Amino acid sequence: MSTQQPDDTIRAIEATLFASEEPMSVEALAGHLGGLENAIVRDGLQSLQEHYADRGVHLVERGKRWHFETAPDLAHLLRREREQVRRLSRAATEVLAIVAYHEPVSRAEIESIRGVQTAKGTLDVLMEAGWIKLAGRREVPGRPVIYATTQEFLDHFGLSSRRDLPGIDELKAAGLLDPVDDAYDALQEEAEAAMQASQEADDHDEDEADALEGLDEPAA
Amino acid sequence: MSTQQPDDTIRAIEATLFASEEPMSVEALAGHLGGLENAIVRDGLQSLQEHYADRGVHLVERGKRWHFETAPDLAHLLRREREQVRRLSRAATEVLAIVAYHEPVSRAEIESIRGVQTAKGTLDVLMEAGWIKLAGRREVPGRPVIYATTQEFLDHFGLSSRRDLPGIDELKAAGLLDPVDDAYDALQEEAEAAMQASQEADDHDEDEADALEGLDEPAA
Amino acid sequence: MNDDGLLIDMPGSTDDASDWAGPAAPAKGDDSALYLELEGWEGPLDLLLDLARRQKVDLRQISILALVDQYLGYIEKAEALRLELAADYLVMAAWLAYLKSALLLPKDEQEDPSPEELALRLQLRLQRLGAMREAAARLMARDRIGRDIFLRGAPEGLRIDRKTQWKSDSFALIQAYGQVKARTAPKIYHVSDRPVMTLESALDRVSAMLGLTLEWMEIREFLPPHAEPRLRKSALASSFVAALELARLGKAEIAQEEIFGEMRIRRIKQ
Repeated sequence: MSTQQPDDTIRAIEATLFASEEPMSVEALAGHLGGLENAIVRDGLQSLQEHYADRGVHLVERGKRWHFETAPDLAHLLRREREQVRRLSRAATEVLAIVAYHEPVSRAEIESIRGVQTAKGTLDVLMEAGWIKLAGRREVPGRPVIYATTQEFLDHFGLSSRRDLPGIDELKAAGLLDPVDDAYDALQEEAEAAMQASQEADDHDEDEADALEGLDEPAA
Repeated sequence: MSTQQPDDTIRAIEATLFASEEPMSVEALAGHLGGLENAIVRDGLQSLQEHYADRGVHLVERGKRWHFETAPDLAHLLRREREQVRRLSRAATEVLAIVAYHEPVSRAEIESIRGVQTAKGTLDVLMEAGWIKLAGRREVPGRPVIYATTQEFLDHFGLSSRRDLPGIDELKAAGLLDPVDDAYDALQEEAEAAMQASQEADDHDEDEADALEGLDEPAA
Repeated sequence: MNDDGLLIDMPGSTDDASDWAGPAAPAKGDDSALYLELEGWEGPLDLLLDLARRQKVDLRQISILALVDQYLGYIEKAEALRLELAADYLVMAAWLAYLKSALLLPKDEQEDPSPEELALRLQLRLQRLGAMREAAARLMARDRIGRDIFLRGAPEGLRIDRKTQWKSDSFALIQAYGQVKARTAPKIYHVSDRPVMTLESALDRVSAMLGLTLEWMEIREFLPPHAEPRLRKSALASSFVAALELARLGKAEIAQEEIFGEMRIRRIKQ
């Protein structure tokens, strides 16, 4: 690791590679820096590479071209995931339940069981959650795709198999088949969820705008 | 210049700022790095800034946001043939300076300083460049819109904050950022005070000099 | 600058190779150059400022009278060249001509605001504009991003993927299914049989009973004697309708003394 002050050649190579939009060869660097000798550029690159070896950014050579890149052990910083726990909406829960009880099942079948139209997004959410998957196509006219539950679904809901799901009679005994006038509620909920999703996207934008605003203020 | 091996926080800040497409605030960095404390991020930035101080790339703070950029003394090497900075008309540069030094400022105020009407296009050009923005309305009759400079303005001109504007302290001290009316009143008061002082010193010679007269004449 | 500061020579005559050709000193007598320069100036205050700077002195010490002279000279010259002057220029010229005359007149003949005040204000304005113009130049001369300073050419970019972790439980699942079932199950309505007296049988019964006597009979007397209450209700309704039908056919008459009172029926003798 070089600790002494870098000389001007090194600084110039450093700045050039930093600002370049593409990796640069020794020759291109030499040319850019007013016709330096290749050997000098090579020495400079060598010393820069050593300097950056234990930093958060590395100087690397790929196919004779040099560029800076994030240290491999920090690559995870480039792509962060922010997890957010959300409760499944009632509409999505209904669809999931129908898939679980009737699988494999097509969207049209789900709709006919639910008695209401099902937003495309609802199935997407369930796929994203990893609880349902495509299970081929039904060999009927139109060959609709059919859905089935996954192992993850069983894990999440603590079921060892689909047979663990209570049957209709048990549901009745538990009073779960008592009519509830909730088709409207479910639809309402679906609409609300959609609205919320779009609001969240907006909020995100606003946050950013706010951040900008705050930063922009002159320290008068 | 720090010579010892950078710790993981510093490496992470370094990598994040290198990779970021935009300058980042301490808060944004802390958030990105999984909720580090701001103070720790600030320390890390400080130490990185020192480390890079004599390198070809510098770490700088602009309006509370940080980014890496090439060292100014290397400009002659890096300056690109195709000029990327659009040339502003003289009128536009003056308007920009007036907004920067007087912000927030209305169009009428800009015009009263320049003594000429400002074409609508001039403000548009500056807004399009991202250097000025609407900053609300002045709560006076007519509620004129007022303009202020942006974060990008600070970035582009390499200013840490508006206090960094060249010569702003001197201009302020000299009253050159005050409206003409205020300056005139101040001068008048000064002149009266001077007259009073000279009257006291020389009390049998009253009614002599019009203090204002002196102001228009060159101090020979 | 000469002694009293109000009578200054045109600085153009000093030929001090100024950094730019001011309008008061048209470049080497080239008339067309004047016109081109005119385009570069946007208005009177601007032009005055340039004139002021050409005196190469501190604006605070500049002679407004000299400045006015130069400006008026410029306007005159421009007119001689038949240049079209913006109204701005002419308004300023008129104002400055007034200011000049005021500055030359003895003080006691003057009104408010005094020419000194006007001159001072003009000076203050010029100073402020000059300061801003200088500030603009300093700003533009800074190391600017994209010209002197460069950001990273190919930043990898930071991306934050928002991932939603969905949560639910088996009770919610089962309950949801139950509700779907409950909501969509075909509904069957059971209508249980109940004893009724049809209109036909009531008609037969009422006509038969009326045939026995010519006396008034209360409608309840036509009902089957030991009927259960529900059949009785039905019989009452049917018997009433039967009575109305018989009345319509002219076979019986109906009487009721008061609302909700006893209803009586009697055969009409034919």
